[in-house]
Amino acid sequence: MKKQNAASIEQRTQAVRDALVEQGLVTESDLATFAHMPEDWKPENGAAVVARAWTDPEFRQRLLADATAACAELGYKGPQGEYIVALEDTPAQHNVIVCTQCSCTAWPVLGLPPDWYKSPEYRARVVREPRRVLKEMGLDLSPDIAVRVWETSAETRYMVIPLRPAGTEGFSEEALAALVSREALIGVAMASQPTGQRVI
Amino acid sequence: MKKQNAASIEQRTQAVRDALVEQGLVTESDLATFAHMPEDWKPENGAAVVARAWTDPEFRQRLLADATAACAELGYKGPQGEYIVALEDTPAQHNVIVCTQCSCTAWPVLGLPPDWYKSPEYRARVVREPRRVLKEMGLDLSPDIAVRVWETSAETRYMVIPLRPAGTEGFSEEALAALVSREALIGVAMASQPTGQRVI
Amino acid sequence: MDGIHDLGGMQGFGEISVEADEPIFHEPWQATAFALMFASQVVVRSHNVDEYRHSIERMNPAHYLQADYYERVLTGTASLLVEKGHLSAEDLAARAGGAFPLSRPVASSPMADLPPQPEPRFDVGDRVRVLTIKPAGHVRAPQFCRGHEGTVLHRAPKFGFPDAAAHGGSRRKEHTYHVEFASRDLWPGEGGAKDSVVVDLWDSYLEAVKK
Amino acid sequence: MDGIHDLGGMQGFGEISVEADEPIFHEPWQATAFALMFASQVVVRSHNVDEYRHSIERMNPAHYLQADYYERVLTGTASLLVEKGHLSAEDLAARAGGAFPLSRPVASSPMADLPPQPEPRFDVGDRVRVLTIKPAGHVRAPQFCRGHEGTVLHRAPKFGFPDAAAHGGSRRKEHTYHVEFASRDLWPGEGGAKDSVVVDLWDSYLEAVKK
Repeated sequence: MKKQNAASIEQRTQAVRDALVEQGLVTESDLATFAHMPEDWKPENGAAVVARAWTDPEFRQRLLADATAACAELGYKGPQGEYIVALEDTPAQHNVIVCTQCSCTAWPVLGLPPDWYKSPEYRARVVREPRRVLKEMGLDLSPDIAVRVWETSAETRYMVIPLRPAGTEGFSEEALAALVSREALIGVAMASQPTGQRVI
Repeated sequence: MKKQNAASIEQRTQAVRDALVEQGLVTESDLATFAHMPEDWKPENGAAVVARAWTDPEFRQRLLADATAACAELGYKGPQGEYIVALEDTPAQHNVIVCTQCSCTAWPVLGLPPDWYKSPEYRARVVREPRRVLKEMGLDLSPDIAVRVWETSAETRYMVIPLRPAGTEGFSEEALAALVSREALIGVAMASQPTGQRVI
Repeated sequence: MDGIHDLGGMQGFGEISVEADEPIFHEPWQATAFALMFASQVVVRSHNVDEYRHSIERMNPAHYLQADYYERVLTGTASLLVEKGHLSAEDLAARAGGAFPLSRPVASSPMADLPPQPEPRFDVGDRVRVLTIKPAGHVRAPQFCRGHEGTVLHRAPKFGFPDAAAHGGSRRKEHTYHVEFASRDLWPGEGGAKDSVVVDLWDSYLEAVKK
Repeated sequence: MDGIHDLGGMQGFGEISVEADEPIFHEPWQATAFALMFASQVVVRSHNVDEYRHSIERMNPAHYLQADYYERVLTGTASLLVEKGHLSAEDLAARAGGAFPLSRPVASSPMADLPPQPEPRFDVGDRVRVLTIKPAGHVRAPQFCRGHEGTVLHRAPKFGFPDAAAHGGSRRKEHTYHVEFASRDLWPGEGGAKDSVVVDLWDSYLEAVKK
C-alpha cells in the first residue's frame, strides 16, 4: 500500500457513501439513522445496571443468571447485546474484558468502545500482561487478587460488575451509578470512591 | 507513532550523521568508506563461484565442503561472509533462502539483499507457501521436486548452486556466470537458459 | 488466518492512553463509516458480520496497524461491497480522487475441515484442548490458546459457526464455551500464578482432554 | 520477543515484486543509513550486532511494517546511540526538525533461563525439539518452529549466543545446527509432502527427542 497515493479517509468515506446512495442501495435517511443510533448506547446504561445490582439483591441474582434479560428490564438491548454475561468482581477476583481479534463490546450497556479498547496496544498486551497494563492505567492490584481476562472471541458480550466502594451505604442508585465509569465496566478501573460531599 | 509529525527520513538520517560527526565519534571519511563498501559485494561474485563449481569438479567439492574457504579462493570474503554454506540444487531438490526475522544475507557473494528479499511479504510467506511464492515469481516447480527453505536464523550465510542449464557444454566460466542472477543465487529463479547465440 | 488482527500476546506495543470524556465519534467521517458498515449489512444485505470481520482481517498488515479503527471499518465494508459486485473499485478510486486501498482476496482454501457439532459435547468443569488448526480464512480461536488445555466455566447458547458463515459454508450453529486457561500455561514464566484468560470458543474448535 | 519482526508464517501479505536491475541504494540517505549502522558498531563501538538486531525488533510495530528497510536500519541504530548515551533524543529531534521515532525500551526480563552449552549435544541425524520458550527480549528461534521436532542436517561452528549478547549476559559461544522440519508438520494441511524448512538453531534452543 503506497500511503502517499491514497485518497484521504474523508474522501474515501464520501466515495462509498455517494456510490451507495446514487445507486439507491441506501438512503441518506438510513445513514442518518445508523449514524445517530450509537447515541442510545452508552456506559451510563451499564452504570445504571451496576447500581441496581448493588442495591437490589434480587436484580443482582437475575443479572448474574441472565444478564441479557436483566439489562432488557432496564431498557438496554439491541445490536451486540444479544447475549450479555455479567462478571462480578469479588475481593479475591478481578475481571477485565478484551477483544483481541477485533473490538467486540456489549454496545447497549457499554456504548461503542473507546479508542484505547480498540488499540493494538490494549488488544495485544492485556491477555499477556494484565497486571502491568492495569497498573499503567492506574489500577495496581495486589498479587493476592486473581485476574481473569475475558476474551470476546465469540458472541458473548461481557460487562463487569465492579466492587461497590466503601462508604456508599445509603447512596441512591443515581449517586452510585455516577461512580461507575466505562473503564470500570470494562475492568481497567475500579468504581470511583465517593467524594467528600455525600450525595443522596 | 504519529507519522504526520515525524521528520522526513532524509532529515532524520542527516540528524544522526551530523550529531555523530560534530561530536567527533565518526568522520566523514569513515562514512564515505562504509557507504561505498557494498560496491564490492555483488551477485556477480556468487555467479562466478557457481560457474567455477560447474566447470571445476575439485572446486565444487571444496565449495560443498567449506564454502567460506572456496569463496575466499576467488577473493570473496568479508562481513556477513564469515561462515558460508553452499546449497547444491539437484533434479530432485530445490533450495531457497530467506531470513524471516531480519534480512541476513551472504553479502560478499550475493551483495546487499534486494528490496523484495527484505519485504515482509517474502519473509512471511516463503517459509509457509514456498511453491506459491516461487510460482508467482516465475518458477513453477513440479510436485516431484522437494523444496527446502533455508531460514537464516543464526550465523550461517547461504548461497544456492542452481542446476547448470542444458545446452551449456563448452561454455566459458564467464559465459556461464552470466546465466546466474542474484535471484538464482537465492533460489527464487533457475539459472537462465542460454540464448540462441552461443557464447564462448 | 494467522493474520495481523490476531494480536493477543504480540509483544512490542507501548502504553495505552485513555482519553477523558471521549466522544462517540471524533470526526464526522467516522460516524458515516459506522453507518455505512451497518447499512451494508442490514439494508443492502451485501454480506454478514462474519464476512465483514474477515474482510478487515484481510487488510494489508501495514495498513491494518496504522489505520484508525473506523478506517478499518470503512475498508472492510468497501472491500466486500466491491467483491459482492455492488460497487466497483475503479469507481471508488475515481470518486475519492486517489488510491482506495482495499482488503486482499479470501484465501483459496479458507476453512479447516471440522465436522459440525450440533449437540453440545462438553459440560461445565470439563477439561478441553483447543485444536491446533491453522485455517487460512476466518477463525475465532485465537492463536495464543491453540494447543492449550483449559476448563469449561460456562456453556453459552448456540451461535452461527463463524468459519462457515464467513466462507459460504453450510449454515450451522454450535454452542460456545467460556474456557479458562491458566496464564502460567499460556505464557510460561510470565503469567501470575492466580491469573487466567477466559476464551469463548465454539464446540468445533475443541477436543476432550483424556483424564 | 514475540514481535512483529518474527514474520515467518504470518498470513495476509501480498505479492512479492522484483525490481529489475535494482541499484545497491535507491536514495542517498539509504547509503548514509547503512554507513551509520556500520560505523556505530565498528568505529563508535556503541553496541554489537545482536543489540542492533534487537533494537530494530523493538520498533513500534506499525512503524516497523510501513518503514523502508533502511528506515529500520536508521531507527535501530539511532535508538541504541541514544540508549548508550552517545546522542540525545531531544538533540536528534531538534536537528531533524520534527519527531524522531525511536525503538521502545528493552523488556525488563528479556532472557529465558537457558544453561550454557559449551559442548555440542547433538549430531547429524539426531531428532531434536525446539524449546517452547517465549523470552521477551532477543531470541533467534522463530516462533513457527518452537515446539516442533526436526532432524539435524549439519553442525555449524560455535557462534556467540545472541540472547546473551543482546542483553549484556555473560559471553558464551555455542554450536548452531541446521535443523530440518517437515513442512507438513509446521503447517498442517498446507505444506508439500516433500517440502521442508531448515532453521539454524543454537544448541541452547534445543532438546533431544526421546527415541
